[in-house]
Amino acid sequence: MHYVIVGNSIASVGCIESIRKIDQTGTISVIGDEVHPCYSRPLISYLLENKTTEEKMTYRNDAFYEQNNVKLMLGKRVQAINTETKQLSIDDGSLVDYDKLLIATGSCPFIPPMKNLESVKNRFTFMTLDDAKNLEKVLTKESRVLIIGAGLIGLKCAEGIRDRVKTITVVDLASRVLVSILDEAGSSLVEKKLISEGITCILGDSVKEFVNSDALLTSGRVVGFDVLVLAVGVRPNVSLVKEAGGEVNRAILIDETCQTSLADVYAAGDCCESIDCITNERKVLAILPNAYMQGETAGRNMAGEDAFFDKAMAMNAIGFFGLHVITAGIYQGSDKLFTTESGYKRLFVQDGKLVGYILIGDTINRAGIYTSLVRNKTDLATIDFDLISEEPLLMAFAKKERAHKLGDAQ
Amino acid sequence: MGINYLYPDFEVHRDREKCITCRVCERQCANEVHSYDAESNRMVSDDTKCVNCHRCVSLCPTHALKIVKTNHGFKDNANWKGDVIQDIYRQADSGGVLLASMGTPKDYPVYWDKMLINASQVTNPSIDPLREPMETKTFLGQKSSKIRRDENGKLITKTDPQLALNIPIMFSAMSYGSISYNAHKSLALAAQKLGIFYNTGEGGLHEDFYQYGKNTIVQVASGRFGVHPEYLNAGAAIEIKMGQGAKPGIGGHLPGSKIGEDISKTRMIPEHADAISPAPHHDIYSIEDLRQLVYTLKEATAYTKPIIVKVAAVHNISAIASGIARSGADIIAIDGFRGGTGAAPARTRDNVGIPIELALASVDTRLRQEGIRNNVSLVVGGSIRSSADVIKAIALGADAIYIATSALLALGCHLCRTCQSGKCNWGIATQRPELVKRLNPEVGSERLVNLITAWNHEIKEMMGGMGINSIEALRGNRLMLRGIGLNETELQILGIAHAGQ
Amino acid sequence: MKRVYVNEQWCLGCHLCEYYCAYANSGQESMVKALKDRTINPRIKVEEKNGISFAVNCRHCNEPLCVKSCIAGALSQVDGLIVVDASKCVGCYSCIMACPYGALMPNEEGVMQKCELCTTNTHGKPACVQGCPNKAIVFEER
Amino acid sequence: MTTIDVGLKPFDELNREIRACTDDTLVLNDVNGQRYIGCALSNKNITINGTSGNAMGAYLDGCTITVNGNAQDATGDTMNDGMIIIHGSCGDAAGYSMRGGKIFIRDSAGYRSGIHMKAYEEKQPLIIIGDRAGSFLGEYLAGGTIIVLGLHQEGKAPVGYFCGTGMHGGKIYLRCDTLPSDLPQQVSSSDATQEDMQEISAHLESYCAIFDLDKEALLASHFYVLRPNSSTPYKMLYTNV
Repeated sequence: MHYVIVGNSIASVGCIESIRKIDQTGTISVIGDEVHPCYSRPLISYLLENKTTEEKMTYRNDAFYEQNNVKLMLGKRVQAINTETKQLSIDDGSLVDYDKLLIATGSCPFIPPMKNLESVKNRFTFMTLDDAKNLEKVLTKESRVLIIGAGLIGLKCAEGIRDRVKTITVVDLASRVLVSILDEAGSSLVEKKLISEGITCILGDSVKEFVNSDALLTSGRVVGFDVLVLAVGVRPNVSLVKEAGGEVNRAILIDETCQTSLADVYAAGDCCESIDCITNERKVLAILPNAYMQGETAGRNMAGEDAFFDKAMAMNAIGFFGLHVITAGIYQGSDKLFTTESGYKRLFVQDGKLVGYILIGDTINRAGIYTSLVRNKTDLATIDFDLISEEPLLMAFAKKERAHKLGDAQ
Repeated sequence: MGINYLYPDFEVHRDREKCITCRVCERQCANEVHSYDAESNRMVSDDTKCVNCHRCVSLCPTHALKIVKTNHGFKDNANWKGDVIQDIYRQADSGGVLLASMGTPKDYPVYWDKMLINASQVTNPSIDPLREPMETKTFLGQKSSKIRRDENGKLITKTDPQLALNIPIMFSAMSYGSISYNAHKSLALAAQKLGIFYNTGEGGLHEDFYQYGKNTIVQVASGRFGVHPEYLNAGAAIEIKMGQGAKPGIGGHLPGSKIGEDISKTRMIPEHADAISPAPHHDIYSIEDLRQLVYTLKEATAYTKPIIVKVAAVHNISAIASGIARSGADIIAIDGFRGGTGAAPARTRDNVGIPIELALASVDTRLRQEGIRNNVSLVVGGSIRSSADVIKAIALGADAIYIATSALLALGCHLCRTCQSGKCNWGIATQRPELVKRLNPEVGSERLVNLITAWNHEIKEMMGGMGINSIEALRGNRLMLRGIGLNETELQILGIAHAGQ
Repeated sequence: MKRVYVNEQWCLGCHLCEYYCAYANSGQESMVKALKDRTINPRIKVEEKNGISFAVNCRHCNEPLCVKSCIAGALSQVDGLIVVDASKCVGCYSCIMACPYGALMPNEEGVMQKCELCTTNTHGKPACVQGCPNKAIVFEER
Repeated sequence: MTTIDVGLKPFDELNREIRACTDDTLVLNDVNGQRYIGCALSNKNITINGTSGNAMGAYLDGCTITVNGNAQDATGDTMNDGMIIIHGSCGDAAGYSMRGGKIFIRDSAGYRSGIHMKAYEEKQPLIIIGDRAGSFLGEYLAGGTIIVLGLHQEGKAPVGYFCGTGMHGGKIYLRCDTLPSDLPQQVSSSDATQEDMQEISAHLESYCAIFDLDKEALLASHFYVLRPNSSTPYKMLYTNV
């Protein structure tokens, strides 16, 4: 059995680890266009912040590929899938046979058209390790950095380079920061934090044109800058599957076994659309835990088991300058709000179930207990919801359930 | 407030260097001695509330605590001692009968400590219990003194009902009510594991504990709480309680405050009403009446279970025992005056009754003289503290012994003697759920099993030393004992020679 | 694998497990030196309310959501044991978001710490188990 | 139905026969004071012709024993359920510590009847004595009901000395015009209320039917009711060392 994985990130590791739990003899090949061993992309901001090092960024230890008997083909790009012959054409002209194939190609930065963008010399995206390294090379204590995009990537970038540069300005078309994961109050808290750390946020605005070292904004404002970071958004890398005739919407369509519409071709991670377990809608849930678990599920199915991943949901844990944010699920239904000294909590209840939450600051402790309520669709009538709303406690579960959670001690 | 005549007996000494303010002492003290002072970030203590139960000392992870008996006292007076004066103050304050618990703390002679055990030298060699079989199994019940044959001349081997004990030690009566559910469960589990018996006391048998019936002695006392045919048939034997060593001549009284739902159900009385056991059985005014109750119980259980009659050791105990031996009872249990209690009037506990050693010796002697020793087995209790006490009791004539205080100590009791408060920090003499849970029966039963197993090893070792390989051969073997520092009368009552003789 | 199991029936809410845990992971030889005048940050926490109490620490799940959610690869499952490589942790708190038991908590520096069954300190056997006065916490193979 | 001619049969032999009997109805003729009849029985009804011995129906757990004659001491000791009917008088300590069931005595009872009788939930013991009870009636009474009718007492208190000493539950109804002169401090007495009378009436229903008495005539007379002052009478007695 020859397993081939295209892409060498989190989904890929999940896939390798699950295959090897079942099949220790089949060959596994990983083809990736980056030359680095698997590392976690969200860490690049921490690298610039000196919270980690390139060595520590590797997602698994150095011996990982050897221990799992994985053939690594790095720095190579797959150009096409031939589902007839079950072959991949590689950019070096070679062909690679597969029995089971995982597409874990992730996504790439989306760059909207901006006038004179090409004239900007120090222009970067912020997705890959190489992006971060390239950015790092040009940063000086005197740099004025302009970041387009006040989403997760843009703001993490801001945090990562904050101590290396002179000024940072973040511009976003949206009227508030982190619009994809926070409500207004949450955005405002984070924005306040950013401002207090010396970051300028210009919201509800966009770049009309770049002129020399200035960005002219739609509002008429002019922002001078030396370095430009583009963090507007990402696009799933779907072309391989699409060209091979696989079903693709905004991203590759997979079922609960993580299989695409093509036989023996699976997909996992940021390049996929999966079914949100709360709304049952197809969504791109480009977050790391989903990538791992989809890769893992795909691997198990590729190795012959029947595995299902039906727990995909949005969730994010992120922090800026010590202000932590944890969110999950959807923000619908009735909500319960708690504000504390340094943060707040908002719980969303729909049809007697917790469907989402936003936690900021000192409310984040033990957030996973809330996540489990969302993920398991726990009927809130079976627990002490008033208690658990105050604080995530196992105490809120019925005695029997509690005992079960604690390991069924006699 | 008026004048406070009573000063703290104990002082809580906290080593500030060692205290890490973990507050375990505060959480564990039901008497609310310890508290945390946020302002100074220190633990503080209220000595007036301390009963010296050592719960805090035992759980303090840095050994920062000790409880010290105060050296503050009244002016020295050999006659009017401090506790005597304090008792007067208490009664002058309250007008109440002084209530106390556990065995008497007074300094009466302990005859166990004035007897020494023999060992073989040269002749009649000693036996190594590690190499050779050593029998500590014993049977309690009436032993026929005649060989009987049926009409065909065949031996009749059927005996009166017996209790078979793997080790001649049983847990004596403590009611559910006086001790907690978990304490009872610990005793029941341990009795089952050890092949011995525990005793319900006069509190009925909790429905959960019917499963331990084969190792249970059910008690019938003057209040008859929880007594019904199912109960009588649940145990391996039935004990009629006529008296208790700690409080001979008086009844029992579990205050309504301790009668919660579960106890109410087990005793079959309403919640929060006093459970009063009258001093006498109002249907027993004579040995003939006692015989009637013995036979009522035999009839109720179709003669399948031995009947124990338990009495307190009092002045004319040998005559009483002689009567009981003729009443049809199978076993006589005698409880010495140093025996424990969950609550008794202090004056009674400290002044009424006689030591079990003397009572046992005189009863065994009397029954032998009257030729009725085989009518009954003798079980004695009332402060048996070690395997040496067990050996001495058996050599004085006991078939088996009862322990209670020793068992409670194994469960964690620190003999603070405030059972009557219901705030036992060790989860033993309490019904408060948060305190009861402190005694995990798995832990408790294991400690009891350890204790009795250890004693059994020691018993075998001392028996081996005497050249005796069966507990039956030790029973009443007073040649194995010598008195030390005893006068003629004491030696004569004990039926032993003085050391050196 | 031997795991820590908690039985609330016997938990006294004494919190000793927390103190023994903090001590065990302090690297100090004396408990007094380790904990005196400090706010402890143990890897086992007692929940208590209305007379009920129980300790919660890592369950060492067979399918550990924390490991699968860790963005840094700092959490891993080694022979069943879930361990954290503190040097790799960047303090993103994804594991806090993922753990259904609320068993992970950051240390004073914001780096995640968790119960590793005292395999990574000198105590060898879980200190919470050894310190529990009532066998409410046991360390067993099940 | 099984009939046993008892005569001078030893009690243990008789009782073994009763236990072994598979019939649920037994008639014992010519009973001469054999003890422990019906002890702990729950599954058969017994009629005793003659005089039953001590501890008849002790621990009785749910059947009916009828004595056509007198009964001796300790009748219904610690009885749990069932019914004992005595067409005559009974000796001392009837219904001692009784928890459930009924004892109906047509004539008089000796000393110490109903001592420490107690009730628990649906178990509500009842003793009815037709004529007079001896001293110590209902001592330590903890629950249940005792009724003494004083049928031949002409309004005098139909009990001896120390009635209800130590009583801390239950009630005693006395049909009389004058109270006993030595009621102890734990007992409070009052005229039976209408509610009390209804209860008495209910209790007397089967008693009067069995013994062929005119219930209405009895109810027309005066009853006293004795109740305990407290369910925890000794609470204030003690102080801790």
